[in-house]
Parts: sequence; C-alpha cells; structure tokens
Amino acid sequence: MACEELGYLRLMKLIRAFEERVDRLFVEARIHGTTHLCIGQEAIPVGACAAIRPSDLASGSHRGHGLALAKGLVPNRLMAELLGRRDGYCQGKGGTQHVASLEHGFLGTNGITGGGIPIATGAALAAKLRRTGQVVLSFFGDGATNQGTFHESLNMAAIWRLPVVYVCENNLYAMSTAIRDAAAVERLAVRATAYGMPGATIDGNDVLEVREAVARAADRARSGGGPCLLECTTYRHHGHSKSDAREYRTREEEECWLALDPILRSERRLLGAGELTPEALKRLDAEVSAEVDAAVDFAEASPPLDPGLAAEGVFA
Amino acid sequence: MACEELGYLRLMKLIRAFEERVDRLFVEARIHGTTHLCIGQEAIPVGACAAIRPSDLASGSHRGHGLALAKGLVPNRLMAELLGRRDGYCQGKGGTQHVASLEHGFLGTNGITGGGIPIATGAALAAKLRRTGQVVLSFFGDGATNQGTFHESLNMAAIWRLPVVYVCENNLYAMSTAIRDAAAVERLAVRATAYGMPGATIDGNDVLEVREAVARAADRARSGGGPCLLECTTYRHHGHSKSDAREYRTREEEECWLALDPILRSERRLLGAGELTPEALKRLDAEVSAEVDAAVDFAEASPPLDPGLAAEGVFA
Amino acid sequence: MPQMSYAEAIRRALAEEMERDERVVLLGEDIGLYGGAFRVTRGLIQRFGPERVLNTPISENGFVGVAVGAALVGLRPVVEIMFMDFIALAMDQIVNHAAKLHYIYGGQARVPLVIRTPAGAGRGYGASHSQSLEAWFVHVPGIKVVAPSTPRDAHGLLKAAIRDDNPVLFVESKLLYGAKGDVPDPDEVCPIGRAAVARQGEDVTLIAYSRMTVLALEAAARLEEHGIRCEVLDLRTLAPLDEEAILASVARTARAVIIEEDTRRGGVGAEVAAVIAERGFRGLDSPLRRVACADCPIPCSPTLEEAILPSVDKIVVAVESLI
Amino acid sequence: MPQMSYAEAIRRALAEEMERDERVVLLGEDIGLYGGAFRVTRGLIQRFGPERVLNTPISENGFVGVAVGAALVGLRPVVEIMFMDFIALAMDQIVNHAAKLHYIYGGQARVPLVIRTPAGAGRGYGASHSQSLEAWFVHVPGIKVVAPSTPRDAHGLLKAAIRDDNPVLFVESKLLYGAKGDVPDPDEVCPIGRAAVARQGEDVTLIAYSRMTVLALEAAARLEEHGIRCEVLDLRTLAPLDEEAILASVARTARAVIIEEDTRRGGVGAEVAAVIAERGFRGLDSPLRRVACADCPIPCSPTLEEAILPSVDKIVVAVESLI
Ligand SMILES: Cc1ncc(C[n+]2csc(CCOP(=O)(O)OP(=O)(O)O)c2C)c(N)n1
Ligand SMILES: Cc1ncc(C[n+]2csc(CCOP(=O)(O)OP(=O)(O)O)c2C)c(N)n1
Ligand SMILES: [Mg+2]
Ligand SMILES: [Mg+2]
Repeated sequence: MACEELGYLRLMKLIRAFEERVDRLFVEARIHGTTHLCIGQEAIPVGACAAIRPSDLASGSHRGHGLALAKGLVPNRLMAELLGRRDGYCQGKGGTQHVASLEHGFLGTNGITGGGIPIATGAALAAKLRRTGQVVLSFFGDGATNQGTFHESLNMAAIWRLPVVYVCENNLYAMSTAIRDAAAVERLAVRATAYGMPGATIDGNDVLEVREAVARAADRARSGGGPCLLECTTYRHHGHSKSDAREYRTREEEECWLALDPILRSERRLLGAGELTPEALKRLDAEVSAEVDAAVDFAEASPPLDPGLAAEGVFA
Repeated sequence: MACEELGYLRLMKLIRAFEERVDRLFVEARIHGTTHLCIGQEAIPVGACAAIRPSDLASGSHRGHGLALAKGLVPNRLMAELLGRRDGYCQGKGGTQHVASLEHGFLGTNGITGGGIPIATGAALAAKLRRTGQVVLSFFGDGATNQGTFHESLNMAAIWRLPVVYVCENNLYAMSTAIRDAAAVERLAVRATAYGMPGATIDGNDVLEVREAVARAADRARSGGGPCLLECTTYRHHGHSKSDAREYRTREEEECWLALDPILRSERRLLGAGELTPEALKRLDAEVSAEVDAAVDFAEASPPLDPGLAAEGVFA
Repeated sequence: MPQMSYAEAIRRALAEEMERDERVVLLGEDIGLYGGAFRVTRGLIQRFGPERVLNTPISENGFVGVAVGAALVGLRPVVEIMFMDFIALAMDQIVNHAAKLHYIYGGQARVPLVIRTPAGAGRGYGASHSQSLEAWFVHVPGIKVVAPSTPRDAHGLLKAAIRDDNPVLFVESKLLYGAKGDVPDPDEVCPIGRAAVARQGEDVTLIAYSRMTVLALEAAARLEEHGIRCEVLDLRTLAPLDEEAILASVARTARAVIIEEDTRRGGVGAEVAAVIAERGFRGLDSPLRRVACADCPIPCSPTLEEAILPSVDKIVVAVESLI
Repeated sequence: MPQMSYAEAIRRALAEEMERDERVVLLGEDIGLYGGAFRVTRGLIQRFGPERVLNTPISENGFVGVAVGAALVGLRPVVEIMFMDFIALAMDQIVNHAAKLHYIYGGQARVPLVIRTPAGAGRGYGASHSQSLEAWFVHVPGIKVVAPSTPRDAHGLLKAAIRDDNPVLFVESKLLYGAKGDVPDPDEVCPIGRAAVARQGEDVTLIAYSRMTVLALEAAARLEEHGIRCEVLDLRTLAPLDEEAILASVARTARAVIIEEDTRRGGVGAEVAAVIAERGFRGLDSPLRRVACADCPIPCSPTLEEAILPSVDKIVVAVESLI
C-alpha cells in the first residue's frame, strides 16, 4: 500500500507542479484565454484513476488537467494543448476546457458545466451494450449537480444499471457561489437517493480513501451492480480562474483547508512510515519540476497548426 | 366537511363530463389536433384547488383541463379554446396544451413535459419578492420528474424557500413508459430529499386526502416554510392521447384502478353518510351534462378568429 | 420493392441498417412497444430487442448526450426526438458537444449520431408541437442536416446518415408520414449534400425541401396551365447546401422562389437567398422571393394555422409576381 | 456624462432602471458579489440587495424559466447568461415559452424579460465560450434581438429592452466591454428596431452590428485612403430588422458587404442578404458579399481563432472585390 502511495504522491506532485507552471505561464502571458487549476484537489483524480484499469474511461469537468494526467496523458502534449500548439492532444483546437485523448480513454475536459455527465453516461451505455467490461468515471463539481444533465444522467444510469461511477469533486464553491447557497442539502451524496443508487461522502483529500471508495464502486459497476455517486470533499487552493480575488471566502477558511492539503498528508504519512526520506522527497520534487520544465520546452517548441488549416477538419 | 365534498363531487363530475365530451368531439371530428384527458385523475386538481385561495396561482401539464376547471375557468370558454374559437381563453391560439387564464391565476397548461415547472417556480419567486402572500401549485406528471427542469426548479425553490407546492400526478405511466422503468425509486416523493424539502406520497384518488395534504403544504409555503413535493398516486382511465391502444398495460390493472375511481369513492362516501341521495346524484349528473352541452353550444357558436389576423399579436 | 409510405421507408431503413451493423442502436421516448408518437419505429423492438431499441425517460438533453457519449466510443446511435420542438431542450448536447467534438478534439473523435425528428405544422397540434427549426442547425458547423420529401429519399438519406461518421439531423415531415412512393432498391443510399431536380422548367426555379417540395410540385403543375414552366429543385440536404445545384438551376431560369415551412426571418430560405445573391447575382433577372411561414408562433386553431403556413396558392402568387 | 466603458454603460443602465422600477430584478450565475464573469453587475448587489440581485445555481434552463414565470406575474427580470454558448441549455424556456406566451395566450400575458449575454470570440476561450448564436433568435418570432456596438447604444438599448413588454435578447460583445465612449444622457433610451448610419459614404454599404461595426469603421477608414467611400450601417437591432434603413442605404450605394461575427451559413447576414435580394434587388449593381466567421467551431489556439474570424483585412478585400 505504502509504496503504491509513493506513486500517487509523485503523480499528485506532478499535477501540482504542472498547474503551478500553468499559472505562471498565464502571468507571463505565455498562455492566453482562461484556465481552472485543480491545485488542492489532486487526490481525487489520482486516487480514482488508481482504482480503475487503463482500458476504463473517464470524463472531466473544466477543472480537468489533473484528471488528464492521472488518466495517463503526458505533460508534454497536455502543455502543448494549453499553449495552442500542433502537438497538443487536440492540435490546440480544444484547449484547457476541451482536451481529450481517446487512446487513453480520456473523453475530455468540458467547458459546459454538467456537459460531460451525459456523455460519460453514454460511454457507459456503450460499454454495457458492447460488453467491453469497461467502467466509466464521470467527474464534475458541486455546482454541476444543480444542472439538469446531472439529474437526467444519473436517472438513466440507474434504470439501465450502467457501469459508471459519478465522482463529485465538492470543493465547496462553484465560482463564487457556495454550495450551501446553491443546494439546500447538507451532503450532495444524498442526491443519489433520488435515483435509487448508493451515494457516499468521502474525504477527497485522502488519496487512499478515494482509491478505496472508487475501487469498490468500480467493482460493483463492472459486475453489473450499477452506478453510484461519490461526493469527494476537497478545496481549491487558488481562485476559480485566473481573475478571481476570492472575496466570497475567508482567508481563515483557506488556512484550514491548506492544512488538509492532500499532498502534505501523503507526504507526512509516507515520511512517518519511513517509506520516504526527506532526501527522496527533494528528489521527487526536482523530478516533477524537471518533467514540467520539459513539458513547457516541448510545448513552446511545437508550432501552432498552420492557420490556413484552421477551418479544416469540421467533418470526419 | 361532507357538504364541501358535495361541491368537490360536482366539480369532479363536471370535469369528467367535460372530458368525455371532448373525447366524443374528437371521434366526431369536431375537434382537431390532439388532447390528453384527465379522466380518473379529477380528485387531484379539485382537492388541490379547494385547498388554496382564488388569488393563488396554478400551472399545469399537457393533461390540464381538469386543473383549468378546478382553478375556476368556465367550461364555455375552455371548450371554445379547444375548438379553436375566438371566445376561447386564448382566442384559439393556445389550444388544449397552452390554455391559460391569468385573471383566474391559471398560468397555463403546457405542451412541453416539465416546461411549466420553472415557470411556476418563477411565479412563486415573484410572489415572494412582491410579498403578495400567494402560493403557487405546480402540476406535472410522473414522467416529468425525469426532466432537468424538475431538478433545477425544485432546487431553486428550496434554496430560496419559495411558496410553491409541487404536485406530481403519478398515474404510473408517461405515455407508454411505466414509471418503474423510467425511475429506479419506489416512490417519486423521495426525490424531495435531494433538495432538502419535505416529500409525501398521498392517495390522489381521494379528494379529501388531496385537499388536506395540499392545505398543509400551502399553509407552510405561505408562511415562509418553503416548498414541498406531493406525489399523488392516480391512474388515467383512457389512453395517453386519442390514438393509444394501451398495449403497455393490462386490462386487469385497469380494472383494479377503475374500482378506485375518485368519483365513485366520493359518491359512495356521500351516499353512505346520507349527504347525497340517488335522486340528487341523478340531478347532479344531469346538471353537469347540461353544463357541458351548453359549453359545446357556446363554443360551436363562437367563430374562429379572422384568419387575416392570424399573424397579429406576436408582440405586446 | 413496392410502394410504401414515408414512415415505412424510414422504418425499413432503420431495420436494414440495424441488420447490417450491430453498432446501430435506437434511443428515444416510447420508441419501443409504442413505436413512437408517429409509430415510425413500430415493430423494431420485437425484432431487435430492448438492448438495441431503448426507451428513454423524458430527458431530451440527457439522452441526446448519452447518445453522443455512446457514439464517441463506438456505437452508432439513432435518436428520436418525438417532436422537433423538443429539440430546444437538447441544443447544448447537439451544438456544444456532438457538432464540435470531431473538430475540437483535433480529429481524434467521431460522433456518428443521427437525430431523427418530425417537423412541421398543419395538424392542429399547437405552438409546441409544430415548429420547423432546421435553420438553427444549418447555422451550426459540424452537423449535417437532411430533410427528404419522398419515401425514396427518406429511405436512402437515412441510410446515408446512419453510415455517416458525423452527426446528422434527419428532419422528417409529420404530414408526409402517410405519403406513398416507390422505394425501388433496399440498398440504395442517397448521398448527403446533393439536391435533386424534381421537375424541369425554364422560367423560374422553385427551391424547396421536405413537404414544401410537394407543394412546389403542385404549384408548378398549376402554373404550367398558365404557361409558366417551373423548375423544382428539392434541396434534400440543407447542410452542407448544394450550392452548385442551386446556382446551376437559377442560371438557367434567372428567377427563383424559395419555399420553406419554417418562419421566414432567418430561415433556411435566407441562406439560399444569400448564396444566390452572392454567387448567382449576375444571372438573376428579378428579385428573389421567399414563401415561408409567417413570423409568428403556430396557433392551435386550424383556421389560423392554415392562414400562416405556405400553400400552393401562395407559391403561385409569388411566382406570378415575378413574371 | 463622462466617457465610460461598454460594461460600465450596461451597469449604469441596469442601475438606473432598477432605481426607476422596483419590479426590475437581476438573475444569473455569480452576478452578486462577484459581479458576473465579466464584472458587469459588480456593485449592484450592494446597492439593491440580494432580493433584487439573485445569484442562481448553475441551472440555465431552470433560471430562465423562473424568470419567465416571474415576468408573467409582474416582475421585470433581467437574466444574465454568463457566456452566450450556455444559452443552448435554455432554448426551451426562451423559445417555447418566453417568446410564445404573449401570442398563444391570445394577448393576455406579457413576458417583460431581458436576457443579457456576452457573445463573440477573440479571447482564446475555446469552442464553448466564444460563439455568436444570435441568428437562432432572429429566427424565433416573439423575441427581439439587440446587439449594440457602442457604450451609448448599449446603455440606451438596454434601457429600452428593460422597458419593453416583450422578451428581448441583449447581445453583448466580450471584446467591447472595455471599449470607451460617450454616454451623454442617463435618460436617453435608444428605440429598438432602428439601425444607425455610423458613417456616411456613397460607394458601398457595410452592414454590421456589435463589434463588427467597429471593424467596419476601421475598414472604411482604410478604404477611404484607397478612394472608396463606405457607408457603415450599424444594425443595432437584429429582430425586428430595420429593413427600411438597409434598403435606403443600399439604394444609395448599390453595393453591400455584410459583416457578422457569427458563422456564415445561416447567420444573421443571410437574412440581411435575403431582404436586399428580395426588396432591394433592382437598385443593386453587384453581388452581395458576406464577411463572417468560417463555418467551424471556434478553436482555442489564438492563431487558429484569428484565422477564422472576420477582420479588417477581410472586409477590405471583400469591398475591393466589388469595386
Ligand atoms: C453551462 C455552463 N454554465 C456556467 C458555466 C460557467 N462556469 C464555469 S465553471 C463554473 C463553476 C462550476 O462549479 P463546480 O461545478 O463546483 O466546479 P469547480 O469550478 O468548483 O471545480 C461556472 C459557473 C459554464 N462553463 N457552463
Ligand atoms: C419535452 C417533451 N418531451 C416529450 C413530450 C411528449 N409527451 C407528451 S406527454 C408525455 C408523457 C408525460 O408523462 P407524465 O409526465 O407522466 O404525464 P401524463 O401524460 O401521465 O399525465 C410525453 C412523453 C413532450 N410533450 N414534451
Ligand atoms: Mg466547486
Ligand atoms: Mg404519467
């Protein structure tokens, strides 16, 4: 278990380093547009993807770089996508909110809040009808649970007993809106009741807890037991997107949650268990930092697609 | 109580006579288009509207003639609307699926399944913000609870504590689709849990039970207690619309439900309590039948709107 | 193959393609035992079973999205939207997802999805069950739009749509479901993107699609009695639009009347007119005309409904105004 | 009144109308403390309180429907859809309800509802945050569509929209939010339905709206150096369209180029072209031209995005091709 956690820690660190670099690239105006960083939430994609098979599928929200990397996409090509370059997974056409890699079973991030939920559900329908044995993870935020697509999708998954695990990353806010102001329930997991499916709230900042919960849910789904809803509590450390001064939450609240940082927790656990030494930790940090440096180099060396081809490729 | 029930019985009989006449007018090709009869479900609109004030508001589904009459619309003008005549409530432009009478607080039937739910919710928002003291009844079928609008609306009503009562007429089927195949829950009332609002299942074929439940819900809503969801079990005696051979349900099931007919039940109760004599019952039947005759006469005497004006009135 | 109705032609095309390719599955409300509101899918659940003919809950955006997801990973879903008006609920999944994924994923993904839906008024169904909203989709890059006027084209275009690797909106006409015609060859596939000359003539081109082609042909027959020889061009596909066929016909006749059942402002006819005004202007002798539904919601009352819809009379008047 | 930005002009119009009429309430995602994604409503919740500035959950179809219901019984809601792309989720409530109720209820009901939303690309936001979908609504009877190009018109048209008893789609331009201009009179209301001549010229009419007017003016300035005098007509309202103004200008210049940021096929420009081809044909000397976004989703990469959008260069080329 512990040595596996080392791998998770490494991946979480990679995601964080990647996101921090993206943040800096924005500040330096080397990326344009917008982006939604998942710093603070890394344990959820990492734990969840550790619990499934490479052949399984996953679909993400707008806050999806972490899931992309956890699902096996490589930093180089992901970074190239964010920079709008030809070697990005989508040739720079998709960008941060619509990056996918079907060969990795990654159905894409999604700029439409709640938009990926029916798509993940449909992928699960295909898996069931084609008897592929695949399970689908559908990621979305707390705010997305107020979309009609959430309701309609979970209902269909339940009546058809589809192999899908709904992973709600409840980071307490949808942009500036606290979930306590946007839903009159204490726990979003209770929403599973409306579909006759199991729902559970877990600590989304504990990578092992996430892995266990998703593993159980995925096993159940794979063996025909149907879908379930996992609410993973977490917190985003940064603002919603680049231009957010976080006026809607207090610095005290942020402090509390920073102390619950999933990376810190894994580090502490591993150091305590002697699975990790301070030196190894430094090496790890240096490694992921180098990997991200390389990704930026790769991305910046990749040209954008020929603008003359911009309007090509609309139809298959 | 019992003498009040006499009034309800009369209204239920009026609705049924009205619907049976509509059915016949279709067979005779004196009405065109489509229609959805509420025969068998009369106790719900009658009981519900008995529990609210005339100044309160209501919005209906596509199966809404009963609610229209219970909300105070008169058979003459409703029939004229169905026949597409000038004296219809909407000049014949709305028809069966879009008939409204704002002066009666009737916000309309609605041809879009689930389409009326946010509208009713918005009317409740207006009532709350303007402090009118009004309550809104939002009627819809079991099938409509699978629409995103249901989810989004109930959620908003809950977080804003709006004065709205959601009345789900669960007649077991949405067109040919049994609700047990379209939702994986035993009782639709549990869906209230997802919004932190109370939900209850009541016998929708008992006009007094409906009245009591709606009265409690409306009082609570009016005094700032927020919305609730009432699932009223019932059964439609006829097909979904005119061209339905009812292959998706058994004649045995129909028999069972016919025995639970809400009109029969009120009749029996009133006859048993001596509040009604067989003669009075006959008179009642004759009265409502005459009222419906008059409505048809009125409607057929009303001309259609001048076709030259058909495209007028798009903008206020 | 014998004469068959437009509905039957669609049903056959579905069955043939389901037979041919087991990835083809149907989704929609009440499409199983009930056969859909217009009974188009009647009998298919008995033949192909409930795993390939899926009755959905009433969740238009949801089940279209489910179909998009299923298409993305290897199925070829054909979705029925019971009335085209309800497609308003599913716009996000169609426009922001189905139509875009191939392009924005840089060509990695295909979304072989067909959305079948009946459009059109004339049955007294009222404002929420009568619209013709195809113009919205003509404006959306990444989705093809077809709208056949005959059983043969309905059959052949549906087969092409199902075999296409892109999302296709297949617009059916409620009023044509019962119309009969020859469907000579069960294997005939009608290519998407090609208009057809439904009648030849020299004086004016009537450009139409779906049921309006039938009206245009009637008007042409009537106008012939007045000595006016109309060419009738049946667009069949609205996106991509067969601009060459339009321009070729208008170049011959130098006059055009566009007939569409959707409401006039911003309708499909506007695009046709724009194409002619841009690319066919030099050969044009007189102003273009559009015969369309009046710019108002469809009233339920049949007399009012009739008043606002295109008709043979209105086409005749429009043509005569040009000559 | 001093110079102010387009965003500030909108904010002022909202505040003035809320001051003037307590039935005006705002609904939308994060429009309270946060002030909306583009900060247009910033400060209004402090001034008018949370009962009049309602933060909604992420439920576009739902909260637009809530606004329809509220409008039906006496409020005058102004809804913000954070990005126009998300309006796809709310089409049913806008099209099947808001736009139709006045008509189908036989005149009993009014739906005084404004839907504000930012359209347009050019910020690298990608396919789901960059579309210009106004053509859909131009095609929907019962809703007005306005799309101002200046702070002054944004202010005056928004006031008119809020006072209008009909649903109005108020299309804002993301890229213009920071653009400054005079807003001389806080009481000025700009009538819906009237285009404005933004520049006079004799050789060719450039017909544009929203941000494209700004590009058209730049192109006109550049073309003047080549001796080509362009008239620039800023449509301002897209539905109802000011056909008379279009026809009058084209009658003077005998040439027209239509500039629109939406995708070309079936866009707003198609309707403008159709109107000219029907009603202004006789005075036209050369083919019409449309300068529009290419028919593809908006790519995220800024270089690709720029390549498909209209530009001053493309307008200049189109004009020169006519002369
Ligand atoms: C349909 C739609 N509505 C609104 C938005 C704007 N938006 C982007 S992210 C977001 C908040 C989402 O909150 P949540 O689901 O909790 O995810 P988080 O950002 O917290 O990860 C909103 C409102 C959108 N992208 N799509
Ligand atoms: C958006 C939409 N989808 C589908 C339909 C077609 N339709 C009309 S009524 C109906 C069934 C509704 O079932 P339910 O809500 O249970 O009401 P009931 O007919 O049983 O009263 C359907 C599918 C519709 N009118 N609107
Ligand atoms: Mg969140
Ligand atoms: Mg039902």
